[in-house]
Amino acid sequence: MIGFIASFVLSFFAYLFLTANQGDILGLWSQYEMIFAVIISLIVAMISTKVLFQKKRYRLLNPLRWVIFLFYLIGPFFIAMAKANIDVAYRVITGKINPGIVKISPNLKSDAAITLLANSITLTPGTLSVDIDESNNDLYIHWINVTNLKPAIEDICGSFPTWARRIAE
Amino acid sequence: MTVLSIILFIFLIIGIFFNGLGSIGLMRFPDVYTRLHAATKCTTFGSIFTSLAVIIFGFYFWKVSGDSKYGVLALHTIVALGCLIITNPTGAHAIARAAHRSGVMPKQAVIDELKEADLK
Amino acid sequence: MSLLVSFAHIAVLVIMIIAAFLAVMFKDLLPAVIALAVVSLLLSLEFYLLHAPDVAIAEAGIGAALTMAIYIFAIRATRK
Amino acid sequence: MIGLLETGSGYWNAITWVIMVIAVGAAVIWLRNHGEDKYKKDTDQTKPFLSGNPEISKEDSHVSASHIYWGFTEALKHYYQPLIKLHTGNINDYSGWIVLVMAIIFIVVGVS
Amino acid sequence: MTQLFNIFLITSVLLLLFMLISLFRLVLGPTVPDRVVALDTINTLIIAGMILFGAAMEEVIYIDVAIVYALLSYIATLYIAKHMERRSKDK
Amino acid sequence: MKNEMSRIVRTVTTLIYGFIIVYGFYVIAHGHLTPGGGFQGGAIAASAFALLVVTYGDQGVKDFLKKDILSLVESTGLVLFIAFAFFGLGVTFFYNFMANSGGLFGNSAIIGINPGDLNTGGTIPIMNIAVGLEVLAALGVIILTMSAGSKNTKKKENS
Amino acid sequence: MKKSIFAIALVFFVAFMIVAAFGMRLFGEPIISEMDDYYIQNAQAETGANNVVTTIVFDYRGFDTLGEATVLFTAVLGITALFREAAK
Amino acid sequence: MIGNFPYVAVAILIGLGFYTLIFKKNLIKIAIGITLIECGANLFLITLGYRKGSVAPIYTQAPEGMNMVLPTPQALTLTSIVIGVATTALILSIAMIIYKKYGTINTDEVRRLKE
Amino acid sequence: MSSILTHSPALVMALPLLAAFLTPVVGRFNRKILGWFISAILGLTLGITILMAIQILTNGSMIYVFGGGDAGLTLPSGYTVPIRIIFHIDGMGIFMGLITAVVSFLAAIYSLSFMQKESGLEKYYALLLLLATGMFGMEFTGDIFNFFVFLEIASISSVALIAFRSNFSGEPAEAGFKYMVVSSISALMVLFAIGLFYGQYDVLNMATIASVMQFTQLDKIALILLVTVLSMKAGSVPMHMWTPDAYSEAPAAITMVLVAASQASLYALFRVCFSLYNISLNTVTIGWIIIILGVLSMFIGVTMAIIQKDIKRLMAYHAISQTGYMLLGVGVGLAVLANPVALNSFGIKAMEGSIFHIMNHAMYKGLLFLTAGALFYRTGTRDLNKMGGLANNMFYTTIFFIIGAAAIAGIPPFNGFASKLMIYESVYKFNPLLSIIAMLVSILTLASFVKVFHSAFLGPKLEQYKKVQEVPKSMLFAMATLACIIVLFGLFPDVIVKNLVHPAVMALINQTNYTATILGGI
Repeated sequence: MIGFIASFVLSFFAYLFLTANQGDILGLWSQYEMIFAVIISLIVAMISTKVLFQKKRYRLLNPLRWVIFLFYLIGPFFIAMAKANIDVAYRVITGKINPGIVKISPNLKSDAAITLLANSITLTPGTLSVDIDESNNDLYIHWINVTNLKPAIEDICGSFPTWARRIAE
Repeated sequence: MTVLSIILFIFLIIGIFFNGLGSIGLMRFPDVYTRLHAATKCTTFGSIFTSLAVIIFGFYFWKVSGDSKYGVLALHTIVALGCLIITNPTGAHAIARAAHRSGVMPKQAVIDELKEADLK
Repeated sequence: MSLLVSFAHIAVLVIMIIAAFLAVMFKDLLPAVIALAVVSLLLSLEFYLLHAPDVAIAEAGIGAALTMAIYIFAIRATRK
Repeated sequence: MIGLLETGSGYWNAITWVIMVIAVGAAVIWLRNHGEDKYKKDTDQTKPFLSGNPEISKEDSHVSASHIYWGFTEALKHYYQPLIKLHTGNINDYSGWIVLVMAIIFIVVGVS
Repeated sequence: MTQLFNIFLITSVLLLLFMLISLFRLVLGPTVPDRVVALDTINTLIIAGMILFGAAMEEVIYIDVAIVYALLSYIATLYIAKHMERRSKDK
Repeated sequence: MKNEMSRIVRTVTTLIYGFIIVYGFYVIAHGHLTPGGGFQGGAIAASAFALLVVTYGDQGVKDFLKKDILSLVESTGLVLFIAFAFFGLGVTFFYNFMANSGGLFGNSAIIGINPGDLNTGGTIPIMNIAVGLEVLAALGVIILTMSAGSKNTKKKENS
Repeated sequence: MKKSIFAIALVFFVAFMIVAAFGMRLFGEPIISEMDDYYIQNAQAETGANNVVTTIVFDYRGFDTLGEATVLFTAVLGITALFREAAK
Repeated sequence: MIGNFPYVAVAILIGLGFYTLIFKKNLIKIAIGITLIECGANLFLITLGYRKGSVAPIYTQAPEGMNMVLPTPQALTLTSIVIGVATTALILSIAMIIYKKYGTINTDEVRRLKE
Repeated sequence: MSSILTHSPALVMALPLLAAFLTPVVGRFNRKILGWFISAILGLTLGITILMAIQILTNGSMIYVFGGGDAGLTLPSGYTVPIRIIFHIDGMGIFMGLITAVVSFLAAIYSLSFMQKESGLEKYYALLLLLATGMFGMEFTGDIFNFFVFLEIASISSVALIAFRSNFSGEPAEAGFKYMVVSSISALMVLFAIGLFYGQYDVLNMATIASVMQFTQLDKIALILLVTVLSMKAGSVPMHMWTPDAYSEAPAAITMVLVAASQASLYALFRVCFSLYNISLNTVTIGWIIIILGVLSMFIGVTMAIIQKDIKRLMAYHAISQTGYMLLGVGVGLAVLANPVALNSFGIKAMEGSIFHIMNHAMYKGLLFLTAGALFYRTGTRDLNKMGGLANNMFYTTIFFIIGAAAIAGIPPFNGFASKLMIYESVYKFNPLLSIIAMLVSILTLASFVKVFHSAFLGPKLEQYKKVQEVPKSMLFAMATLACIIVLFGLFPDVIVKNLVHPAVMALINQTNYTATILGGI
């Protein structure tokens, strides 16, 4: 039931975000838009609750986590990404690479956290998550410039695991 | 040249630069994984900047002219950008994993721990 | 402005023809289907440039995911 | 008159034809009944005479379908062989023929 | 005003050129994953290009097409990736 | 062997699945205002089903999608579509009897360029929804059937 | 032999197509547009929808759309019939 | 500058499609050929509707004071695209069934029906 | 009543469609009444079609504007082109519509017993309804894009029906694939031709295109594309190879409908040549092209038929050969279209003959395929070599086969003779050689049916067919209806020719009438 309401609210806001335009309500939506939003959100909630909350974990519904996520996205993540791109630019131009696939154990439990970490890794300096060990969430990472054959987590992803833990666990 | 156009200009230049770098990296690098580095990171980053230019443009004109269509432009661009940021690295991960499992090994690799790992 | 648009048309069409040529010429089926996806992608972009967003969405929705999916199903079912 | 069909240069009436057929048939039957019936059943008269050979059984004497026009197809061998060769059953050829006919008609119409 | 639109247009035409460069990877790519990477790159470039074209033509409703691509191109990639995994497993 | 993709892909799928369907319904509902309509929205929503099929495999997807329900939805959409065509039979087949009538979807559009109002278009939005349901369900059935069929193939080879 | 004939025919066919392409009116300059002008001018007033394409698809040429939905339905029927289980 | 190049592109696409149909010996390749011809036909229709310096035929938040492109071909193409996907799905399903029964998808061997 | 009559063109399309959409639902609840439900719907459709036929033959063409403010109002005020889809049913259209209605109704009746053992029946019946709808649409529509849509519906549903039996063996799937490829090509070329028309004149209504046509180079190309692909769909040599495959692998009832479907394509070909282009564009050349296609079809079809061993394949080749007759007659009519003297002296007669032949062919070829299906139903094989002696057990089937064979071979007094005689005599005036070839083909037809009759029905009782019985009643009913129609048409051909065929021919020839119905004036 929590899942149904949560997916209803989520799809309701997603729909409203898409349809923001002129209208009476807050100057952005008209009343028909609202009615439609409710109907469509009900349908979508019926379809997608099972998928969205298949493990019945509702920890991510806390809005505080979202605020932290936004902050993370704009702050550390964006800076790391900019660095990554300058790094790749350097490598594209010079062609100096020293690649390899290494393994790290971030010790994250939840799916969302590991996904966030993996995607962050993919978008940041010289690293690309290739595979994941489903049993203990170890990540196998393609590192474009291997400096250390048994790297520590900080070498590769900096402070990301802490952020991921804070946001999604 | 207003401030706005200068900002847009800078953003677009950055976007173009990184997008171009992505394509060139796609050509220059030796194997799939390194190419994925170039393609995913650079094109995503470049697209973020070009889209940011459009978003800033949209918000600015929304505020100036009050015409809701510029607001819609900005909001929808945000949606597109969000989808891009979520899906692109995941797609790259899927390709890398599939490539490794289908037997495409990284060239010039100093270490390959995945090869020994033997995941199911 | 119109010169640039014409240039965009030509570029898109040329890329599309090259991709179609590849789709025909690749021996393996999977690369051929990938090239077909590129053709569909560029066709959608061309529709977009020709001011037909309705059709572009249809081509995007069908060409990006569904056509790909059914081709992959067929290839998987008919592999040696 | 009902049943009278104009066929370009003449006329055709099925009902008259049926009446004619019935009349002629009646006449034939009438003539046949007036003939002399010398045949007697279950004697040698009704048995076929195959140059003295024994009569083969009915099952064996039934000519199967692929042998019926053997002589005809044999005589027209030079016509049939290329014709059968054209019917390859290959889907590429099907589309090829379409394009070929299209091209020929293009040329014919273009010339004329 | 029109100057701004022209900037967007020039940028998007440049993106088309990069697309042409990426296409060479599709032609050359020795393995299937290389080609998929090319497809992915072209996808991203097209999404960026569509957004820019939409802004350049001052037509806000055109952005919807870009959203569709951003959402759906991922599915095609997944299908190919899964097929490649499967194929290797069967051998 | 589990027939599903890696954990990262699965998580992203759960996130994006709902949004694709919301977007599909947005395209359907705003078909008479923005680019899109029944086919496009239906195709987008059906792509979401394709996404589920690819991530969870055709066994895992059985928990979320039922082919029977989909084919029922398909028939419903088509019957709804042809029914609204029939309702116009007082004048002609396919007559748009709801346009400009003031009722449901009956507001008149402002002539010229405007941001648009959802409550216009007469039977058009309803037909959009009907076609959207039909296309969504039809493409979903196609995906599910072909996915199941592609798996069976190998067993009976060379029969 | 047969293949070369088909190849020549294909070349002729494409050549005619290209001739036709050059015989078309110029790209982007329709000469007559009476029907489409009707749609553009009257669609909003007659049906109350803003999107002219949707207006054509669902109102002016709604019957085509019915046929086209039917095609999809037919294809679904055909595919499910093809993959059905054999009779007991 | 552009001339009638889009129409030429259409002709080339259709020619490539027919080439695939005639010379490629794989049933799935044949399906690809049909898809290519269909792309050509769709592109042709949309190209016919283009009017230089116009915008899409949608009144919602369009730029002011511009012509609109012809809407009819877009409606037609929508129809033809959905028909195309139905055709492709059916043709590929039949190819799958053929492989199931015959064990091959080479056109030289898929010809039990001949003469 | 009058409102039903006004809306009958819409009803005739919408009823089978609605039933088809409901069929999966109905089939889930009750599988037994399914067949009767479909038969009732198709019977109703037949009734409406007959009503329409009476209306059209007494009052002239019928117009239905979909979605317009008035069903008869074609043009919006102040504009010279129609903007909505228009159904435009004239004598020729309703002629074909009657054939379609009769054939699909009988196919449904026949399937009641014939398909009993199959699974997936609700899909079968829904597809049958959709095929009928597609054919109706092709015949009634006055809008060229609408024609394309219905062509696709007819093709896709026929493909699905041809491949319906593929759960037993691979051959039906192969035939379906071949048919699908060629029909996709034809549909796409039709679409391309539509694009050519649209690009020049910006209209989609056929009558309007005909009235504004300027016969440019592009119109020629469109004509060529249309003529080629439509004659291919009708099954003319050398593009006929799909025909035997498709006809022989489909279930028998469907084969009968497929014959009618390919004749709908033939109808479209005539419509394009006569109504769309008429006299102005190279009628002699196009006429001769059609004649040559026809003669080739006649001759190669029949000679290939003689050597076949599969009974349905043999009949399929005969279908090709009979299509040749129709092409020949109409080709002669087209070749002399610009010459009023010749047209009046023999052109109209030739066309009447060949259009009468369309109906006759649908009837007797339907009957023959149904008898072949009856044989297959009881013996389980289509191979003539394995049959024999069936006349002992299947009396009625034998009678019906004799009637059908006599009709196709042109033996008086059956209907095939009447139409063939008309073709011979009028074509003889045009070119004696063609007429002689036609007669020769007729003789060869008779010869090959003697072969079928001999090997399937005559001969001693075979061991494996000792227990064979007569087929069930619904199958007999369908065959008996067709046989009655054949005999009646054979006995009173003049009634049909005068009341049905002549208006159809006149509707084809008279282009000004066709355009004036839509555009008004004149």
